[in-house]
Amino acid sequence: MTRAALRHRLAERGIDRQLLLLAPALACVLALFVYPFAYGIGLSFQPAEGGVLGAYRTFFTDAYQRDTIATTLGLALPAAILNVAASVPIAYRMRGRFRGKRLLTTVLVVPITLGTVLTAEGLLNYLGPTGWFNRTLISVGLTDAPVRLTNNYWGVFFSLVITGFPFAFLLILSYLSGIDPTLDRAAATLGAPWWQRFRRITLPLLAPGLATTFCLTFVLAFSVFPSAVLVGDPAGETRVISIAAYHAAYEVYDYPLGSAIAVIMGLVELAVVAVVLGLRSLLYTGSTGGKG
Amino acid sequence: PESPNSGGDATGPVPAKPDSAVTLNILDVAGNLQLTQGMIDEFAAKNSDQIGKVTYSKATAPELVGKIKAQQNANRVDIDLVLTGVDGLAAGIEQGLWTPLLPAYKDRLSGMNGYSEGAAAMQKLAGDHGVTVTYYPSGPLIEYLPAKVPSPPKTAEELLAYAKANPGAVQYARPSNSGPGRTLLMGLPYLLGDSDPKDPISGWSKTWQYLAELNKYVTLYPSSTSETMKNLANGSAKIIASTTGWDINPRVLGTVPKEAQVGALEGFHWVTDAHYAVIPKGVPAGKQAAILNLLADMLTPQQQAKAYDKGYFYPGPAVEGVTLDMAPAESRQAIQEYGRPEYDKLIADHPLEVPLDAKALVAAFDKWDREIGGAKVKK
Amino acid sequence: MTTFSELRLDGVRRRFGGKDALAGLSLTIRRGEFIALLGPSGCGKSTALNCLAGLLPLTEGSIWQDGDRLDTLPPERRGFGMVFQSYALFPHLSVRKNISFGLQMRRLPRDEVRRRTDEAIKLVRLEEHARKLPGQLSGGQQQRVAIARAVVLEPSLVLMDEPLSNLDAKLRLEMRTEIRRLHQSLGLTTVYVTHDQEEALSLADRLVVLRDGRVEQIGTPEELHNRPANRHVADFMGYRNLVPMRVKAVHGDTVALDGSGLTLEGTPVGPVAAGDEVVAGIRPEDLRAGPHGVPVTVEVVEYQGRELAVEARTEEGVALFLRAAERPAPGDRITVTAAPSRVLVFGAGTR
Amino acid sequence: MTTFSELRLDGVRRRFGGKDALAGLSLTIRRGEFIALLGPSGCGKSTALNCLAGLLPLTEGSIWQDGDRLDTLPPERRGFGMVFQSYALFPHLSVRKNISFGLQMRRLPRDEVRRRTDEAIKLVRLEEHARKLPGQLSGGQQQRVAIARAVVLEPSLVLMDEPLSNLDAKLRLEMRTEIRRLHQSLGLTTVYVTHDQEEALSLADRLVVLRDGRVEQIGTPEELHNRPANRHVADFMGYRNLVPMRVKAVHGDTVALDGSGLTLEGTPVGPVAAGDEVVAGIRPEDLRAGPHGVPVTVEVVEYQGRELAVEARTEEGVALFLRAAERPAPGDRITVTAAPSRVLVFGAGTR
Amino acid sequence: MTATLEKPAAAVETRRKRIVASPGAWLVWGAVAFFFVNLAGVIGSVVVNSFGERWFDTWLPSGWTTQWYASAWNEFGLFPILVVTLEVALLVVAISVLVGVPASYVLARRSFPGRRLVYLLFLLPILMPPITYGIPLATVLYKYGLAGHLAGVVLANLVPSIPFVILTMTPFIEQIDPAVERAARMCGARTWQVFLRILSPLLVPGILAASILVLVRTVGMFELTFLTAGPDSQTLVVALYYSMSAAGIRAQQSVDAMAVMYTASMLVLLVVALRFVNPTQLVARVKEDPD
Ligand SMILES: Nc1ncnc2c1ncn2[C@@H]1O[C@H](COP(=O)(O)OP(=O)(O)OP(=O)(O)O)[C@@H](O)[C@H]1O
Ligand SMILES: Nc1ncnc2c1ncn2[C@@H]1O[C@H](COP(=O)(O)OP(=O)(O)OP(=O)(O)O)[C@@H](O)[C@H]1O
Ligand SMILES: [Mg+2]
Ligand SMILES: [Mg+2]
Repeated sequence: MTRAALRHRLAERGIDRQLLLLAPALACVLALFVYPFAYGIGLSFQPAEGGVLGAYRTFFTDAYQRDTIATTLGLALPAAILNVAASVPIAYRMRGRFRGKRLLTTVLVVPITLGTVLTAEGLLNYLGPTGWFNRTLISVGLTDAPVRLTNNYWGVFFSLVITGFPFAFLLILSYLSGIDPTLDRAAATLGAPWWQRFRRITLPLLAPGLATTFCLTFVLAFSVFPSAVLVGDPAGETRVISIAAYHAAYEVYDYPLGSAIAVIMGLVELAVVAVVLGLRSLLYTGSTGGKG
Repeated sequence: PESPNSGGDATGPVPAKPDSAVTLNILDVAGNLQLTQGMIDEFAAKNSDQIGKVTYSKATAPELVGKIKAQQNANRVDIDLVLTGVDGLAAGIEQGLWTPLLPAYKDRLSGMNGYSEGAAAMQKLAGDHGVTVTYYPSGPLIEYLPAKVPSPPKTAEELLAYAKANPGAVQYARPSNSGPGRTLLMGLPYLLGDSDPKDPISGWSKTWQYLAELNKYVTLYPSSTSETMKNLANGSAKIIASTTGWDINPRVLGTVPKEAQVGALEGFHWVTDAHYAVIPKGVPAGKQAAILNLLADMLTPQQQAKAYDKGYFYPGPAVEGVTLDMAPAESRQAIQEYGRPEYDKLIADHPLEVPLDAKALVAAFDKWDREIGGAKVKK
Repeated sequence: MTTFSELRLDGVRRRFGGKDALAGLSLTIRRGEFIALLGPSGCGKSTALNCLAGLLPLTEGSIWQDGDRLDTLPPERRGFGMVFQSYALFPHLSVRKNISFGLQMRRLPRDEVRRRTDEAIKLVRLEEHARKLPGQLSGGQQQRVAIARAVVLEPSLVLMDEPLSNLDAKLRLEMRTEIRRLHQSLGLTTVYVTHDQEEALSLADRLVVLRDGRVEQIGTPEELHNRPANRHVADFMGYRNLVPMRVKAVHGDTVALDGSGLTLEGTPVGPVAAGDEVVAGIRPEDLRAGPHGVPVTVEVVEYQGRELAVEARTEEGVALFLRAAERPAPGDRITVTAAPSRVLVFGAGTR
Repeated sequence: MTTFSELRLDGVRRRFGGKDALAGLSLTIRRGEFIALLGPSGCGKSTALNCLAGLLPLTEGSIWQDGDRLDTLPPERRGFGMVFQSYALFPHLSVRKNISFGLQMRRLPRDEVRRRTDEAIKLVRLEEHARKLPGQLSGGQQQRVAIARAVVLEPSLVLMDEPLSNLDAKLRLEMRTEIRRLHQSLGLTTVYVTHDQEEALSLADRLVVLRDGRVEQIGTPEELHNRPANRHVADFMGYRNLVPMRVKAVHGDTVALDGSGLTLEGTPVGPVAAGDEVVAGIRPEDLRAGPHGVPVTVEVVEYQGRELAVEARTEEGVALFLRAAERPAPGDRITVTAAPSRVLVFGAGTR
Repeated sequence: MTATLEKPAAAVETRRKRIVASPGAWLVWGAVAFFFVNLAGVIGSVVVNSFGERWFDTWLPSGWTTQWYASAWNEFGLFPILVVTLEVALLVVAISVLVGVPASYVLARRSFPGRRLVYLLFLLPILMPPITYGIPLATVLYKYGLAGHLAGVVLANLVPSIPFVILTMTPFIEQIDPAVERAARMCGARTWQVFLRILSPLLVPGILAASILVLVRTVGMFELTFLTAGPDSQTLVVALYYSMSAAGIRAQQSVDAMAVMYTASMLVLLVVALRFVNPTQLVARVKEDPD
């Protein structure tokens, strides 16, 4: 009787044996992520010199290091914003059903498979001074000298767009398809022209999805590393924070500093994500009327 | 299959031969296998009683230390032999990763006595920890297409003047990502007559000033040497930094037109380069025995001749008296077609200098990154 | 807003992938009328409504408002109000903002928006809930918001697509009265889609019965209730007993029938002749247990408050649905009968 | 499967986050009975059903099957069948596999599975559709699959949670008869949840009316229809007119009332005394237009086939719902009256 | 929006009107076309280069050859690498689905104290760049003798994969009517039977979608794989990255050939997968609007 009662009481709170299904995943994350990560944080507090916060002090007192945060944000934020912003109108156009939609979506997804190296090689070939792009521009007469689009900010930016856009697009298309299309029609019958419908109905309902998508693409862009080296200007314009972390850990072998930079990287990223999710929680977050 | 630790204990004396055939896991972080894989394969084939199987893997030098360290921390070293350049070698020495081979096994490596002058100097850098396996004098050289640069600069000043007259035409890759880039960096103090060519921070004032001046006319620093080669080939760069190997091999591969020319700046010193073999601490004695026998074999002139390759590390051999006609036919043919007879004279006429040690080099890179490569954004 | 004296649909046709969802609907709607579109699922009711609203382009035909052609205008310029089956309330806007949305789109002055919104909220008695989000309301309340949102614009025409089908029985009854009240008191013109014949009968001035995209009958509730034009309409209007029979003889206005184990007299709809194979349509409430009738066996008995609903089977095994005042037991044999005026006979021409 | 002679719910309580969704339900279900749980949305009907099924653990109380305690068993070991509101068919399995799923779970021999599945398919007349997936079936057909899936196990108890609420009016009527037929012919014991009083009345042997998790009344359809225990039950049983009035005098079995602009005689439910504030409950069909009655003003008129439904207002502005045979116009003044036996008077004790 | 819903049968008149009425549509499609043209240029230039003999300052290479593929294949011993890549990817997908799906089931269906915390915990590995935890993770894995083998690579790749499966599957499971599970229980099915016979088939599209994404991510995951890979457990992306950045002189074309092979294999995986999964159903199982 009492055991049954206890079981009932726990069950009422939502605790029963089914929760054990969570155990393997939780164990994996704890052992393979939380433990090493905590280890890394611990390491960052044990620099060779400068006391507990020495590694952090080293990072923040050196403008060359500190500026990598701004450099990275300067790349990741615009890239994430562009990826999300460009996905919205395209997904908006594509949410209905039409012939060739599946093909078009598939093609839009292709860049996911490219991988950093091909993207980097391709950008260097294509956008390089004698690549097809500049050749076209010159032969059309738009410019006399080749436009420099690689080994600088733009090269990295384009590679972030190529790898990030399809991802953002897929997510947004998926979120957008979850919004009940009759809402749009209802607004139409109430006299709202298309841009009012978009601005006042679709966009607010899409906002939570936009926030999530933004966070995910931002995270992808923020940890950019290979392409910052390959198509960027890793000493200057595109010296992103992961290059600093890499430099500290693998070139100077200052593991505490490397860990500290990694931790800072994580914190900056979480801060941006928190701001975005915080803004999101101010908005409507309930059902979007999608039909199951 | 064999367990990675077969071949006995990590401690204890190293026998003359392993008790049974071992598996060797070789990690190459310097691109050295291109030169030596043939030697290793041949030795393994001939000595199947010592070496059962060889696995090769490749990595970049910076990652090497982290990986070995992680393995040593865990007491599970599964890399038996590392082929590395100066950078990886030095980093490992500083972190205490390598097994000291000298002077304990000097007698087993008799080939070391035959090192050429430059190679012997490079061997000093390795201290007791590594064995030089290949060597070349490297650079700095400049490379250009004669059609586009009819009268190439002859001195450092002329190079600067040329750059000034043709903004964007002179190019070298970011030194920390590029052999020719770093060779140029290390060669400049000799060219310009700096006070201490071995101290990039306080002894290179002329060099830094020169680089800063040059920087005004350099539009970009690619992240890899191949990028500068490509730019040379397609005409968007007119003069790039190069080395003997980077001159010959890309022309063999077709990345750069055959007709490209190299030039040397007046009064330059060769900044030499070499590849080393090192054994991480924690490798069992049996394996060490096999490796020592392998290294001894690799240092024989017959094997060293393979290092001519297709000019990748021209000339390549680290020991004296290895001539081109000892090399495999393929090598001979490539070098006869794409090599340059004038190299012999250049090597003979110009002094050889060992490169910076790892610490100084990292400092030089850092300074270059901050003050030259990063200067464009600072403004 | 603009009003009109009549709205004319002229051969409106809409095809989906080669199949007609709506095949030539012609209908004239007079101002102030309450029209119900009635028919089984998939018959094209929503298609007709969406064509009218401008949400679906026509394949053929035209729509005229008095003298003006309407079908080329986008929905937002037709000035109609629409109540959707699932309400389609904007989930991120409060009740008040949902209702005022249309007014704001018209760029009316602030004061007027406020005044008219308040009025509409009062009209549907949601004063206490004005600040809530739709997700916090019950079905009936959401329903009222949807109606208020449509009527606050004082549209020349209100379109409703099965607005009651998501509600429970009691609420459905209440909302039905509410809709009728709003229609009367605001003097609206309404087109109402439903598949519930009782709802259509109780609300509409005229009914349009559709089947497979075609109009089967247009008429007043009385006309449809008492004289369905064919057996399909009859089926839909509650003639649950549709029994295949044969005409024995024709006597003036009535005919004598037999077949399926029954013998009956009925009133023909359309011409029939002796010997024709016909279908007799009888409502359960017109088929009563009583003496001097046809013998049937009771199978299922259901209590329905005042009356009992009985399912019985004739000797030939045909199921009949009827009403009884006293409770028979399953298995009882009783006799049933129907007044000839209540038995409709559909000949071949009215199948 | 196991059968039982009775199933006893003993003070079954279920709390959600501190609020009682079901507060002490005690009920004895006899074998072969058809019990309907009736009540407005949110009253705890589904909670009760889920507790019985074992899908929700109880907070308090117990469930006994003859002498065995049942509430500690998981649902799969109670051997009950259940029909869900949205059918909950397995969308990836064919009709046949849906139906045979339970038999396979019991690890019955192949032959028997096949035989019993075939029987069940035949029972619900889906022979032609056995290979289709649920998504290819109409609502009524899905409904029948759901029923077949539940009854093929010959469960000792069948639970149904608003199984008809997703169907359209005509189909609902047909399926209702179907369910009753199955119950009778298979000799099942059934607990049926609905919010439609007509459905409950027509199907059940006994009704349990719930409100806010509490039992308001248990009784036969006739008892509930004619003698609802209080005004809430009355409201639910179709007493749409619930008018606050005052008792003028008590004469034996009937009382004289006035108030809200009406003067009436009625039958008290529970003790009342002169001067009491009471509520008079009258069904629309018992309040008839006729001479010698109370004058009211017609507001809305709805056609309902045979009759007209009228909403009128008394002089004091109280809304009344009644039936009329002839069509009055909105604004007409008519007089209404009701038989005293049809006017139920609920005193303070039966609120 | 209606422009895209247009059916061919629609009257010519309305159709013309709509096309004229939406310059926005032209702009959007124009932008998409521009993106594709440039994307094609990017991919095309790599493919062309990988087949080119030498390609200097011209529109196209001066000759064609497949030798770069042969040399890349041989130099890197691609066959065993491809096998390892496939093994790693499939193992990671299988394990993360096996571990992740039950967890997402609990997260989707149940509310229990600490649910949000658990959810956050699963979110973190995705939000953190692999570099931040890769090094300590490798150290830990080496410590327990797991790194340097397939096992270590698989374990390291599980870190972002399991959370990824959980995050994509949770909304998916939420959209399956819980009544279906209850119905199965009422039919006498045990928990595992419910999972095996009812839930798994219903979740197939979601599992496939998640698997593909995990597969693509795993095949493309450089940092974690590199840090934990041993000599016999390198994957394609690690080899590719070496070919690009390791010391030594390599023909650009040969690197391009590697990249093309890498992309081609990913593309095959993706195209095969997209046959089973609708890409718009990543976060929500939506029915497309019928009109
Ligand atoms: N899982 C739950 N968590 C919290 N509250 C719940 C839960 N399930 C039901 N309730 C609450 O319990 C009460 C009874 O719910 P129940 O579903 O039994 O009502 P119902 O009579 O079946 O209503 P309906 O006719 O709408 O289905 C409601 O107030 C409901 O909000
Ligand atoms: N976008 C579409 N594409 C193809 N066929 C469609 C489309 N919309 C509707 N149809 C078809 O047109 C016919 C009429 O559909 P409609 O929605 O008008 O029916 P309805 O009478 O409203 O039915 P319900 O009562 O089920 O809502 C149906 O056969 C339907 O399948
Ligand atoms: Mg419809
Ligand atoms: Mg319920």
